[in-house]
Amino acid sequence: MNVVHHNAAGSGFLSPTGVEITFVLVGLVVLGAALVTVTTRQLVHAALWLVVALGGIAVEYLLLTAEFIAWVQVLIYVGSVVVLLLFGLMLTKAPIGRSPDADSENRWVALGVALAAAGTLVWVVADAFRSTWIDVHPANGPGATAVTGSSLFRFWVLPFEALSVLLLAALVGAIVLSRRRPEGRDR
Amino acid sequence: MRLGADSGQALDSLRKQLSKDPPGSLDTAGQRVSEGRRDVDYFHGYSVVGLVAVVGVLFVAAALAGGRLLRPVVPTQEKMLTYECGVDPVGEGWAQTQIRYYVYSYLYVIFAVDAVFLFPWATVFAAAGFGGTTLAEMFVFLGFLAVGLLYAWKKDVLQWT
Amino acid sequence: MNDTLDALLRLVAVLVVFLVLPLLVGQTEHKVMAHMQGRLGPMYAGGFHGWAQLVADGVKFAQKEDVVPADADRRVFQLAPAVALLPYLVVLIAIPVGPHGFVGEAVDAGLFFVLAVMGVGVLGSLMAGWASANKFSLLGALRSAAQLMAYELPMLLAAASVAMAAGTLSLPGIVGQYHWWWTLWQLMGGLVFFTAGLAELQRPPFDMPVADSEIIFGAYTEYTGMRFALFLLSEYAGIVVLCGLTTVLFLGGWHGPWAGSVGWLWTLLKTAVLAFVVIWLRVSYPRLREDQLMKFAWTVLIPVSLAQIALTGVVKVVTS
Amino acid sequence: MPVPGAGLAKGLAVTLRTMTKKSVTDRYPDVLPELPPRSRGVIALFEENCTVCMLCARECPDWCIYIDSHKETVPAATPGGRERSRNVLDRFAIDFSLCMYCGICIEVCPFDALFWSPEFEYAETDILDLTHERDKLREWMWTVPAPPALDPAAEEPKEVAAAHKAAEKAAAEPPGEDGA
Repeated sequence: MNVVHHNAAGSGFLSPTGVEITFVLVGLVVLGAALVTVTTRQLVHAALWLVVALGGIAVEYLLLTAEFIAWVQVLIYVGSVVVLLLFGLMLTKAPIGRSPDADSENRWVALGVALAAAGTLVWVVADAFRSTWIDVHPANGPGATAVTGSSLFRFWVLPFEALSVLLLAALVGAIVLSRRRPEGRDR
Repeated sequence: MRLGADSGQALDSLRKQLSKDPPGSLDTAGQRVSEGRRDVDYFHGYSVVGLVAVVGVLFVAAALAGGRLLRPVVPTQEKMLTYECGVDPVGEGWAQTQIRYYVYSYLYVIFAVDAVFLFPWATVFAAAGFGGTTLAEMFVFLGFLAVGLLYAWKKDVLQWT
Repeated sequence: MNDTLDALLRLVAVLVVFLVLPLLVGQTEHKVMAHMQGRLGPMYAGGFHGWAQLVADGVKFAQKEDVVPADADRRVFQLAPAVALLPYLVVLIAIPVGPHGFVGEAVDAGLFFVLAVMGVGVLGSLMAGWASANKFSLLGALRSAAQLMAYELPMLLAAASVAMAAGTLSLPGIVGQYHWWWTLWQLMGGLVFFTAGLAELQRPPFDMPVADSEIIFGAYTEYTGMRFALFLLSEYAGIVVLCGLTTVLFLGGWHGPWAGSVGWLWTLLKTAVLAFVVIWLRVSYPRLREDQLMKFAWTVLIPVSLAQIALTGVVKVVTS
Repeated sequence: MPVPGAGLAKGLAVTLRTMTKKSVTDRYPDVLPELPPRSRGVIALFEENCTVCMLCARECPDWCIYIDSHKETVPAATPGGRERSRNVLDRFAIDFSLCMYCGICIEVCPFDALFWSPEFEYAETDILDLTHERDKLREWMWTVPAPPALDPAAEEPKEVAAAHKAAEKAAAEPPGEDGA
């Protein structure tokens, strides 16, 4: 591969503006998929649209050169959380076609909560990074795996260890909740 | 949320140290690749990956379109019936799942989150300035999860019957 | 425009590999399986020892009617084969074949990329099973999803062990760092990775999701014609990807005598040997029971892979 | 003490060994199979021997043999003699969709009109076509092999033994008495 003539500002397949355009387009797709997710009356379709939304977010991460996080997104969210969700749906009755009882008639409340949550998130992020300039060049930028690892194990060890306790608690909780009762439950 | 100034600086120096010997950027000839080129390579690389996905979609579409030209379309009542070993289907095509499937996938989600942390760790733990301590940290982390696995084992969650 | 041409060539190469190698594996399976059972296998299609059997099968599949059951969720049903197939194609691009950039595209977080994308395939089975509106399909889909999840974990852990040894996630980088004694050092991890990969592909002896004597053909029961062929193709492409990955991670990829000039041949050769082993295992062992399968993943493979990680970590810190 | 995994290795060894051996497949349409003697392929009719005694049709457990015939009178062979009647075969058919290849018809035939032919390629696309008429049954007659040679240690067939005995007896008696 002979790409010597390239410099940082040169054009690959995606020029820097190309990256930005793609980012916006993918963002729109994510938004659309998310809207369909919450409005569709077919439960499993909602889960599948969620896959599109989550996958789109992974692409956004990629475009922000957060390579590692992007694939974490795919592995954890698309590959397992959605499957967990689908399992959950199939545990209950998830019919093919519309579920008439999927609408709890709390649309407006839900919309309000969603807007509030989105507003809070945007405000928090905007406030936190107001003047911080993050270099998104992939060459050992903050998104590269090695850099993620080194900052994690240099500065964020305690939260990391606390996370293991959290995961353990979640595990134990799930087992306790799902275990068969030793007696009773006979009908 | 905000990175402390000192940690940001430390990160910077770390980045410089890593960029001196970026583990992934060495090809066998030992050539070092410049940062600018890596920049372009990153987007170039992932656009090729994206294009592969597009090519795949095109391939599937072409295969199905080709099939459409070749195949007959003769739907009959019996053909469209759900297959149930030759007899008419009984009830709906829906069967209640067992809760243990759910528990297994739950276990997986938890352990996958754990496994994900192994990867950034794997790339740095042997580097200068990490070593034994980082190894111990990871073992503590894995230890907690091993306890969880042992608990699940003990509670017969991993047993089917 | 040199660059565009280069990328285009790579795309074509990946697609060709994706279409040809699975066919080769499939034909080898026909023949090897037959001879291991004292049979001859296909002998007619194409003349010489039935070499074109799978081509003939493909032509047959293309001519078959595409039946979508009346009760099925049409859209999801039709989309599922693509979801099952595409991850393997995308993954194929990151597997290095030879030294000096002989790879579809060197992705920096290659190992992680490969594992993450391969995990998406599970959605294909789930979609197929659910959308078929068939009890057996749904059961098969649940089985395959549970199985994929149970075995993805040991795979991740074993792969992490290699990443630890090499100190990088880039697949060419890992092969570049390889020394022959790694195969011994990572032996446990390698076995776990390969076994878990077999289970992910739902190959015998881990084929409960398609156990014909129990649930017909699992999630793929209702599929016909081209869509069914795509599911089959995804299985064989999966074999190629799994064997390629195992070669790259545990057997040293292109390393071997004259690696500089014929490195790619070594990769292909090792991959082919592993593919043979996949077929061999299929012929030799009966299917496990569903509960044995889950138990095996959680109580054998995961502890073993954790032990491998501990071993790798200690050895690496001691030697570095 | 059993080594863990020994069974697994054994399984692999068995399949690998089988792979290196010659396969046992008969390549049938290309290479015709070597049938053992007295193979029961299909039943052939040598109709010159048939007297329409109907024994075969009556003994057939499946009733799969159809025979039609009529009587003919044969003029007296000698002047003043009696006219004789004779059975003439009109139809002889075997429905091979019913036949269970028991061979009873062949056993009971008193005049050796039915034979086992080793021919087995008589598949048809319609079950009705499996009822084969006398011309087809006669064609198969030419595929009937000669009876296999006797085992060297076997007894002589009865008729041969009787003939031998008679010959010996004739040889033992003095020739002079013969003429008297």
